[in-house]
Amino acid sequence: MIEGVTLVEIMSLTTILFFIGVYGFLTRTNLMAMLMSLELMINAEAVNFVSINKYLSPAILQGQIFSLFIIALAAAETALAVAIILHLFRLTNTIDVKEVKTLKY
Amino acid sequence: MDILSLFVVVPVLIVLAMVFFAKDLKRARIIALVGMLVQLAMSVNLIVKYMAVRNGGDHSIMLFTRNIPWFAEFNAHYHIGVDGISVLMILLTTLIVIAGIFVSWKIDYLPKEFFISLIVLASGVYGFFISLDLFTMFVFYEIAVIPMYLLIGIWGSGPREYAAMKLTLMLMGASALLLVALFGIYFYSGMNGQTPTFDILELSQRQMPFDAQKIFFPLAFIGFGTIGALFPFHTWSPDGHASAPTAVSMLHAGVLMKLGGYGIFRFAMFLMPAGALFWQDFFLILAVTGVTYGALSAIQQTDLKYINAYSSVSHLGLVLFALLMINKTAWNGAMLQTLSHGFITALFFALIGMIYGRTHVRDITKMRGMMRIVPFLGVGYVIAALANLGLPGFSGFVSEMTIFVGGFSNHDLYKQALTVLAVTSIVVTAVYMLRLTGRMLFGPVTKIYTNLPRAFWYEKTAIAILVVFMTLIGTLPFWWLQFIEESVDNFIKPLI
Amino acid sequence: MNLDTFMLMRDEIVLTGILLILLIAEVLWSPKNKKGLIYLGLLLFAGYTLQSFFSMGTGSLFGGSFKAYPLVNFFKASLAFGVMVILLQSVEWIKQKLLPNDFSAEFFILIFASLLGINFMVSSGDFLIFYIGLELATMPVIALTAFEFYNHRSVEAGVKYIMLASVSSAILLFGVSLVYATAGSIFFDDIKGALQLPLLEIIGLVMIFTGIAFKISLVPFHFWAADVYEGAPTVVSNYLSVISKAGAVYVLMTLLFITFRVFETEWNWIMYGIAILTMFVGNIFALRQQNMKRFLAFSSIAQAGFILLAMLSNDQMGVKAIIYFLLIYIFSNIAAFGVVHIISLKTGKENIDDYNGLYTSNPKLSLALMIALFSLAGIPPVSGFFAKFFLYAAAASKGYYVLIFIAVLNVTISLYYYLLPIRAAFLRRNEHPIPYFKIDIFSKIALVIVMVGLMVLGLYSGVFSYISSISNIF
Amino acid sequence: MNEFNYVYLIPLIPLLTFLFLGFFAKKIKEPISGYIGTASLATVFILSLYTAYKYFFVVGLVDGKYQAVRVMIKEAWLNFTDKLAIDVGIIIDPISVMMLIVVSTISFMVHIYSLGYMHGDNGFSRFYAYLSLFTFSMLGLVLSSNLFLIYVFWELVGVSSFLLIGYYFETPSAVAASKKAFIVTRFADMFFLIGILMIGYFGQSFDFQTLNSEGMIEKIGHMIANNQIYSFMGLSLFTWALMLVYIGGMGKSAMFPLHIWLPDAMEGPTPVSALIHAATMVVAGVYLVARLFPLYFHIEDGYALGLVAIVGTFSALFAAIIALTQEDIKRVLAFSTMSQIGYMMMALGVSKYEGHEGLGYMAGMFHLFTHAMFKGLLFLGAGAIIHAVHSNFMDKMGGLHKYMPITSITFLVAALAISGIPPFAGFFSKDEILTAAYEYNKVIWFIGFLVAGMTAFYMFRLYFRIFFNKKKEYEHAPHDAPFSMSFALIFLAILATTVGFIPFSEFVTADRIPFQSHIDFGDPLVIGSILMALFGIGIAYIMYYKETNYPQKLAKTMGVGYKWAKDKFYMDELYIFVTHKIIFDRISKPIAWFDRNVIDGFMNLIGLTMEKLSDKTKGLQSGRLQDYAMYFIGGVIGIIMLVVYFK
Repeated sequence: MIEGVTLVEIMSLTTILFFIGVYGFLTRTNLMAMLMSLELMINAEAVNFVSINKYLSPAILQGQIFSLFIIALAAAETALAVAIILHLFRLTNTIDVKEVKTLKY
Repeated sequence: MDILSLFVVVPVLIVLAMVFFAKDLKRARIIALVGMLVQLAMSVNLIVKYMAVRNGGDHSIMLFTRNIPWFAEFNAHYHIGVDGISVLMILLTTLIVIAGIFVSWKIDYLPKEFFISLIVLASGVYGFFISLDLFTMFVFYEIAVIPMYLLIGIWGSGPREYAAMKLTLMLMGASALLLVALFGIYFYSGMNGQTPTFDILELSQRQMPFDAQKIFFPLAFIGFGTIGALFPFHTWSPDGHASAPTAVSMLHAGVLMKLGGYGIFRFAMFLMPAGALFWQDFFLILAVTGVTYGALSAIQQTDLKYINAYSSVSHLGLVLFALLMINKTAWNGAMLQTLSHGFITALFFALIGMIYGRTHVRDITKMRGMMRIVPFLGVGYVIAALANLGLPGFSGFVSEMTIFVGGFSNHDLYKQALTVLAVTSIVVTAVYMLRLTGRMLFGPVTKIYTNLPRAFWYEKTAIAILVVFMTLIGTLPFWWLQFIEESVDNFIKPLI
Repeated sequence: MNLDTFMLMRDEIVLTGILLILLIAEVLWSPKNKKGLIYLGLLLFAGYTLQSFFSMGTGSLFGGSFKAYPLVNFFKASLAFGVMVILLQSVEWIKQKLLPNDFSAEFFILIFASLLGINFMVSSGDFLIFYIGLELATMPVIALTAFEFYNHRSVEAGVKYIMLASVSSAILLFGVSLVYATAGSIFFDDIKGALQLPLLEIIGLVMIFTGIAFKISLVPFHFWAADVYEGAPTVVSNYLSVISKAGAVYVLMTLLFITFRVFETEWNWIMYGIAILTMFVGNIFALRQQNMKRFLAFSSIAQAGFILLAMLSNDQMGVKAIIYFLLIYIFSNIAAFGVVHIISLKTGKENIDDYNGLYTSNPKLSLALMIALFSLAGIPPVSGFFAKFFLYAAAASKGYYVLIFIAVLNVTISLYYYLLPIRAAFLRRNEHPIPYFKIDIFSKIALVIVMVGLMVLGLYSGVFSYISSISNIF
Repeated sequence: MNEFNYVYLIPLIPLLTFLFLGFFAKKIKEPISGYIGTASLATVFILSLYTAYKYFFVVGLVDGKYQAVRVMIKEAWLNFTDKLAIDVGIIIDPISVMMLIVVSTISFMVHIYSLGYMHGDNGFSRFYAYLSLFTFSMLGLVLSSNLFLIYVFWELVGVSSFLLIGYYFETPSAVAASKKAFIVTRFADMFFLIGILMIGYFGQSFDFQTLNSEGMIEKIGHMIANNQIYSFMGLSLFTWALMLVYIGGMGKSAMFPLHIWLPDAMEGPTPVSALIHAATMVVAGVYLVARLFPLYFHIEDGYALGLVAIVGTFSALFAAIIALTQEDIKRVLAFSTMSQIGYMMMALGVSKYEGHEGLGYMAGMFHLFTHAMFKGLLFLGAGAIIHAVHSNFMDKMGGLHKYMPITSITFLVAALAISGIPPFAGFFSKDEILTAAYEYNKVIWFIGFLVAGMTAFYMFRLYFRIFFNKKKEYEHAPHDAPFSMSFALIFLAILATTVGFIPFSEFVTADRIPFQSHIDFGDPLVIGSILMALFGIGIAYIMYYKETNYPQKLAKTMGVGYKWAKDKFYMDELYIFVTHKIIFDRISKPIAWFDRNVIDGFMNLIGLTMEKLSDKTKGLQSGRLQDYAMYFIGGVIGIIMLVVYFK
């Protein structure tokens, strides 16, 4: 609960953050950068949960716990993604997403 | 085990026996033949029992019924039973399959698989003819259709893959329409808070709303009509027949295409009488078009099988035509025609197969004087041709005449005029049949074919079976009609 | 809460136990004879599968976060059974490809973990468990997708999968947060009562739906599927197309039918459109595929479209139809993929043309392929027919005749391409077909099991009756 | 009446013979099968005679009227409705008994004759089987008690004719002729069938006795009067039905314009031509009209009967003109047959119903009877000639009288008979026809009169050119036919001379009540027709007895007319044009094309479209991750928009 700041404002912020992530994901050509955009999206949600919890139902900590799990899972996801991207790099010497198109049609 | 289920079970047993014991052609065909002879014995037994029960005064609409819940939650039952028409259809099926086995006596490529597919197909047909439940019916219908793909695709000739694919897709597309109609019937039967049902006897007691019938009848009609070569959904049939191996053409044209008319008779019209009356005039035009159109197309064909395929379009068009005329006489005729065409066309395809097996040509312009070279087959062909063009003494005559009289006894000038149109087909039929015999059987012998082998015993057997029954229908129509009439009486009730 | 109630999640506990045992065994096992580890994994999982069929009762745990009821128990058992068959099929592959790299135990662990995730997902009573389950179900499979890390295609599939899966789960999460904001709870039961359907909530619901739709590969969220199925090892594609999809379908079903039931009217026509789109796109794309795996991927997309038919019914009829269909679908798809897998493993050939004349050299395998494809196409007496029939029935019960009509037309289209491999195997005559090879015993068992299943499940209505009897989840 | 219960044996015996010979055609050697066939026909012949005797002299005449006797064999053989059915039954009345005699006599003679004629042919047994089949069908036809049953045998007769014309099935022209015969008659049969359907619909019966009964005629008349039967072009449909039935008869009886098959049918063995295409089958149309005569006469004042008269008269003239010019002896006979049948039709057409007014009917039947004898004889004679000369053409013949006296004399008898010279049979019947026609319409009479002269002319043209005229060189010296053939010739010659004295009107009349009729030689009509015949013979004698150049001169003078007549007025060409150019090329071919390309093409198009669509859309699955993500996000947003918009 931050004085003077309403939930709407926070959620607007997170929504903007989320869509920045989406935009980044759609436009970056570097896989790592895309991964970072993904982090943005997920973080926006984490913030969402915490703030919604705090503002609307502070008695039950559902949202906050949720965001903890989100952080943990995001980390796992990123780790896995990086691992796979590394393999890709080893095989093709590039992490440009535009080059990832062997499988198509 | 009741005597009807055996008709489905025995083929399955044959298939199993084949899987385990048929190592080569010899054993495969023996197993198939013995199995089908058992079926024949059962068919005859069924007829005898049927007559006994009927003579005993049992006039219920279906006999030997058995009703086992299948998907009980869905109220889908395995409900079987027979009336006169199904009894005859079963006999027809059995005979044609037996003839088919004889015709395929020397099949060389994958014989075991061939007979298995053939018998699976047959079991589907049997199931279709005995089912009294739309669900059961549909299951058997599809079982009957699918082996065609393999049979044509593997053992066919010419563009067999294309033909097989086309046939399967068109028939399956048609069955798709049928399925929609099926659901319509099913769910509308539950309108008044009753449990929805697939059981046709029960369904006939319930009134389906007229608006629903209007929608679902054409679906069912086209669905069944496609397999009955309804114009313009018949194009699978020429290609399919042309490519199919002999026994398959026989079975297909002889039995499988009959599912169409039978289905319309047994299910579509019976359950949706108001829809049938509403659509009658429209579909009549299609049917009559099919009759004349098929016949006229046949004139131009030079491939034996195409001729016969178009002839089937024409003759089965008559079945649909008769069914749409909606009176007892026409329906009697439709059922007779169904039987009659079964034997005639099977005979045709058998002969075509035998001739093709010798000459490797099906083009009638390329062979002449076959009568001199293979007299037995030649005579058979002449008989088939004469029967096909409706010569008295053979089955074609009685059935077609019944249809025409039936069509004409409608008190409606429109239908009478259409009947007259349909009658013209008898001339056109004569034209193409005689053109065929004249070109192929008669005339001076084509040199390269002078040393062809004469008919073998198994070929003669196959032909004899078919000719005998064709003649039996043609000379003793009253015997066959006694089965048909009572059944038609029951099934036409909702319509008139 | 006492210990007994914990037995409601016996499945999960046992599976976790197996996971741990395998982890430990992996460490302790003598490096020379890792083969034993495979059998251990199989054996343990067989035990799990067996126990999963014994009923576990009804109830909920953790204040409603975890729910168990007969249908979900049955569903889990079916999934376990499916995984068991997939494992049997993969033994040979593990031996050939994974054992040399000493990855065999990891394979089991990852698969089990994923299954565990799905189990949690389908049993979840709130969005948290659901989300965790979803991620747990997804991430091990992504790892498996890229398991052949020396293979460019496999890795590419992995990249595509993880990036898109992350996006989808991010969107799902965003949706969950919106629903949380409007309903004030993440528990399904609470949400159900609190739904008011303001705009925000609808947006949230749509986002949640898309997250799940991604897993089911509904159009237009399906694009990953074909690429990933093709790139991933066949066993993994199999798992993806069957188990993970089935799990997601189940969740979607419970969410739509129970939690978001108020939303029904708005939903139905969206589902209507998506169903048509999915069927058409799946079919149209499948038409021209040469690669069997890719082909099956599109086929499974189309199948997902059919499932939506029953989703429209929104009642017990739909539940029965969906569960029954999923069960049959598991069998049919596993069978199809199984055959593809065996051939691909033995000969490295995956294209339809390579199958030309297969029947002459490998009749039994071809037969299995045929039955599997017939089942997928819905041709009696193979059980796929009955499964599809009930799907249509479910839609028809609500009067969606036009939709059924479109669906059956699609079945006809699909029949065309399902017949293509059959055509290759049976109709085409080939001088040099794929030579005869012996199938390993495990794959054989697996194939026999699914074949028997395919033939029996439809003709024998007991299974359907059982499903009906437990299908009242409302 | 049970006296006639045995009559079913009459058609049954030939049927059994056919089946026996048909099945064992291979096994039975040449003379045996002939003997079997002949023996069975002998039985039939005797039975027929017995029946005739019994009917006409013992039981038939009750209260001064010949009663029709019906023997039911199988009721409702093919049941259509409660009222309509094909009952297999035998009707015995004057005309059927008369036909019985005709058919069995000629058939018996042909059987005997063929023993010699077909000697050495390798299809000998097959030939006899076919003959038996034909005899069965023809006997069945004449005995049928049911309109539909007559159609049954009508078709069977047609098919036996088809088989016999195409007996030499390795000769393309024979095959073509058989096909033509069958299809043309089939075409006519179609109208017949439609007519039957209409009669059945309006009359609610197919049974002859019911149809011909007064009650029925009254009922139909009532319906027409009350407009209960639609009318078309001013005529009620029932009249149309009768006309359609008559078209069926026209087909079988080779009336213009459906006659084109008959000349070609001469491709068959000559005994067959004698049996089928001269004496029996071709008069089926006449018989049919006679059978339904009460209906024809009474319904709408006999309008349909007028058509019969006109068609008959025209055909008589038309065929006679063509016959004047033909070179092939069998074709001359064929056209002569057509002409004579036209005569019979004319006779029926001009007839009234009751008593002496029904003279035409009686005369027509009488002519049918006598014609069968002398035309059969002519054909058998022609067969003997062809047998001897190995050619059909007159210019290959000449001076044969010396070589073949028996043939020549019997031929002369027949020619005199057909020309209507007393006391030969043809005179009596022809004369009565002309008398009847005179009473009806002078124009018709005059045409008939003219035709009588033409007939005499072309018959003697034929006779003189074959047996006298210039002697030709023959490879083998022609000689009279063997005994079996000569026997038949002589037997028929005797009949042709004597049957004219039968008091026919005491047996066969329209209302079945006998009356007296006798020829008055003082009547100018009679004298006129005799003179006309003699005139024709005289011209023929002048032109052809010796070789002269009159014929060429005459042909030149006639110019185009001669050529047209010789080319049969191009009827064949017209038919070929209509069938091949119009029906085959303009209707059938486009339909076949339409089927293959449009209808089938449409089905294929669906498939092609799918494949095209599949190919065109493959770009969607571009393989690019970000595209996929884009679609994904787009999908989400799109759905949200839709939901929001529609909510």
